[in-house]
Amino acid sequence: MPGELYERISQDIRFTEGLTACMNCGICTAICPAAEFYDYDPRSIVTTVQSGDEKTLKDLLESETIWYCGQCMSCKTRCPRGNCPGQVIQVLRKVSQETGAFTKSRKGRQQLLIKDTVGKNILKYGYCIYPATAYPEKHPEQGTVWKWVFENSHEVYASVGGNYQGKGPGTLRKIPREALDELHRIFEYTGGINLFNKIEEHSRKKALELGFRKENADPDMEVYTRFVENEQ
Amino acid sequence: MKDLDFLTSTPSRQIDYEKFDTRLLDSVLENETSFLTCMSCGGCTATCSAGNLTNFNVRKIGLMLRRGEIDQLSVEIEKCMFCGKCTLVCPRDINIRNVVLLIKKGIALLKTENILS
Amino acid sequence: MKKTAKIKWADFNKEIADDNYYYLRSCIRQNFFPGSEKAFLDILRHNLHKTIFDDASHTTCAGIGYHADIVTFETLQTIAARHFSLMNERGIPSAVVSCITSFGIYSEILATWEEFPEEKEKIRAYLKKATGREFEVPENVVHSCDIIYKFRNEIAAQMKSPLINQKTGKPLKIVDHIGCHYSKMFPERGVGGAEFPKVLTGMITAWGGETVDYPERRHCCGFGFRQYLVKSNRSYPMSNSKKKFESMAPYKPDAILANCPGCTMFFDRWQYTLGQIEGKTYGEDGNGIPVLTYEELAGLVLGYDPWKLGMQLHQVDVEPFLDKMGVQYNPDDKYKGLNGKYINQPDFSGCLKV
Amino acid sequence: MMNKPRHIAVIGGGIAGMETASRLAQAGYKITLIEKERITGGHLTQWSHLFPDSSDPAIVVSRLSSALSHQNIKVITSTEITDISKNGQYFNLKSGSEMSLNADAIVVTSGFHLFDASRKEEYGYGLFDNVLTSADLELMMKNEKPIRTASGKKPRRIAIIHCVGSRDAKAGNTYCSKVCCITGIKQAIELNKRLPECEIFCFYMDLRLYGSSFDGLYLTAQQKHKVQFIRGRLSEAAEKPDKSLQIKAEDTLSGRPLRMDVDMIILLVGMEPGISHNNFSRNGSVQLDENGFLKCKDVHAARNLTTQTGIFMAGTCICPMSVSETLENARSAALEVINYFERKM
Repeated sequence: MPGELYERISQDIRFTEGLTACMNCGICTAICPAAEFYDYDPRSIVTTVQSGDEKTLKDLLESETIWYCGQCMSCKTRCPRGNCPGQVIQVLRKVSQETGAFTKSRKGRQQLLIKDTVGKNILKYGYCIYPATAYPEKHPEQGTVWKWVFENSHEVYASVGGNYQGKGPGTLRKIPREALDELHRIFEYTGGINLFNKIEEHSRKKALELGFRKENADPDMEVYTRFVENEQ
Repeated sequence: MKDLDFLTSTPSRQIDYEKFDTRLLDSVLENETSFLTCMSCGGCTATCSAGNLTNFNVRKIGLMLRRGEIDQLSVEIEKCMFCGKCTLVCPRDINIRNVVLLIKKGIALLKTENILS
Repeated sequence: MKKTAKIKWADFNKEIADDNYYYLRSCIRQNFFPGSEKAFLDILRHNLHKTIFDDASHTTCAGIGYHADIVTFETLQTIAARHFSLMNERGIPSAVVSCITSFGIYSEILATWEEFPEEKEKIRAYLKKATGREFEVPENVVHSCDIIYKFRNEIAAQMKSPLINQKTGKPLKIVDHIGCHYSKMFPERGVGGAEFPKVLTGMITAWGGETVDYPERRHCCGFGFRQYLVKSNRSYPMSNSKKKFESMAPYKPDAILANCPGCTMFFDRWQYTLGQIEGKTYGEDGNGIPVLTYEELAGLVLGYDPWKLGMQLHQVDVEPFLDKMGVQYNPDDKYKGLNGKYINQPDFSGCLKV
Repeated sequence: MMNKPRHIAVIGGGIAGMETASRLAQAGYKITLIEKERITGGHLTQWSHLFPDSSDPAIVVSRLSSALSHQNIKVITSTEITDISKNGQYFNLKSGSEMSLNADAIVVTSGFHLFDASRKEEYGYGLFDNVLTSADLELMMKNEKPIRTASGKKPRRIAIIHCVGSRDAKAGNTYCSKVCCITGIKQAIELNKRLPECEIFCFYMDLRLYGSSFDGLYLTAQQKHKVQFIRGRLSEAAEKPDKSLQIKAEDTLSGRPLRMDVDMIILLVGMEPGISHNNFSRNGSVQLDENGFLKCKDVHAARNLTTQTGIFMAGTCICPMSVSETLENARSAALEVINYFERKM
């Protein structure tokens, strides 16, 4: 029976846009990069959502499976009905985070890590990715050349005409204060900060539930973060 | 390099037709030609006694056989209770019970030949 | 369900403004290919004599956050609206986007606003409340590779080094990789549609090279946003890239050309990683296959210095490709900074430590 | 019956037009049959076998051709009607500035247009040598050419792809073309007869085998010809260095992506509305339905009546149909024309 969750999901315009009746042809799964390397089937997710069953949706929002998609949106190109399972996933993840369901799955819990890295970069520097926080020890796959860039960032960027942390326009310039302020207010007024808070709040609850507690009874988020980072 | 230990090449989940092991399928088809005509309707699964008690799916047994997934098949096939209801309901009159039997025999044979662990 | 018009995509060309652009920079390109954005502006200004405005005031589009689901659609749209407002302020009608994910995001937002005008009004109110700004939608939003594609023949006319192997006289073989968000979501926003966009192959052939089709050509690089951002998920992007390397290697390409900064970086880094963990390389003589941005390729063709283009920031050595092309460069300048001062250098470059 | 025989123009000399013309001629009407190609017979002249009995289409065409040599029938070929207008009680038909004729009634039998498979770029038709359409295969078999890959080798594995250009909003066609499923099965059987060693796979979404004997043919294909069926729509085809093709679909019954290498692909292209429909609908003579086929006055009671009184229609200009349905439909159109004039008198 369609209930509150389905209602929530179907209110998102990306859901309207992403799903008109699926005919289960499997064209999306056939080329889905995630379906190849994870136990993942976008077709069956769409079928589940289409069923609208409240209990099944709840399970889905708490499951690992909604976190496998890489949002490449290759599914959109091929769907003979113009659907976009990747967009349906975006909506499911949104609702999963708003309701706290994401902390029930290992992959879902990782949202905290992304908020604390990319989210922080955006608000602090105005960039999603920033040289000063792309630490080689957290990114050994970035290789020896990146380590060199990281360790000599100012000289390296300057040598190729960059303006790293400089004033005015140019590559990797410092985003002006007024611009950053506007960005912050946008996050504040459009629910961006609220989402960060939700992720934090539900993660804290989960940390307590798992027994990561400081002496003053607060959740120990440092330990929890390490736990989430290393969970297999 | 130790710092890259966290990375592994993930095996593909893709069914790769080039890597099929068709030995079992060939032997089943030779002895039970009716299996050729399965149209995956699922009638067998719906009535299956074992399927009502476990996650056994007799239609998928046929698929695994066709896709050469012998390892998985050898585990799943053990769940069949040989009640034979599947054979009764099959709209194409396939002797499914015999198909299952042939699969078991075939697997036993492969095991004795040490091809399957 | 909307029925698509009965289009033959191979014949499809999109509108690309002729001049007077507003540049929207890319987080990933600035981090990993800083020389490419510089080269793009230089080529536009000095080789093509176009006007392009480089604004300090725009920010990230937050696209990586959005596709990793920590940024809401409303926030994303409002940031885009702010960028449109900055363009309006300068009176510039055409945006040129450096990042593929950003480009996909602008495409998604514009398509959303067309279909749901009430959404646009909602965002208008958000932007006004947050910043006091108003905005109008730009006339033309393209990716920076579209611009290079549009002027590929003008670049060819000024060519110093064509894409010809100087030793054999044969065209260099280059595989293209189109970032998924370029046109997979909105085929009408890509030159040539979604299946076989012509935007990179058009450049390669115009400059004398040969393009290569290979089975996994249209497969994603594997970035997958959260699948890379979270360390313990990174086997996924690596495995996807590996699938592509395995599929392209038999064609012995001289280089990979990508229009997405993320894909370019990942193809470069995963070749190194695979070399380290599996000992396998996909290019010749233990080298990887050099991975280039289209700005770098255009720059090389026009005779720009590879170290000014920032090609020393690649993990996979580009020298084999430069040598084939016959590009003049000084190996000793590779790690020199401003005023010729030695910066220090990486432990090693390439896929394997020799 | 009547003093001056009524004159009826039949537009399109495929099997629907031929059958309508001959039935009306036998009933005493004067007929002008106009065909845009050099010969009559339409698509059937390009086919090799008819389902469900594997008979030779030439038999159907030759029976219809001999019926056309009736004294009441005039056949004009190599002429395409570009305009229809109503002039008092007559219809005026024009072919550019070259030809003009008046008729008391019109039967449109302009047929279908095969989906241009190159529009599905992801399947590589026109790009890769070993991707063929069902029409290409029919012609190959009709000309008794051996089935070989582009490089002349015997194919070891062939994939037949259902729903190409049908049930596909991306291709602009959301309807089912109806006859492709059975065509695929027919072709699979014919391929097996010619290449007994070759594995044949059909990739389908639903097997829409609506004819009373069609499902029997499906069973025969499985049982006797070892044709295998995989439920999943083809997502893409790519060429490998040896010119064989790598295809990707989901095996939806097991819920996993599937990759297969094949030597040849046959794309079952569907029927699209004839291009000439635009000529007839341009000045509002007739209306088109949501798929671009000619719209009928009433889908139950008046299938052969267009939205314009005096203009009738038959065959695949109405919707996709099989050969036998087309012929039945043509006879039904002839009956409607006769009723129309008899009521009028």
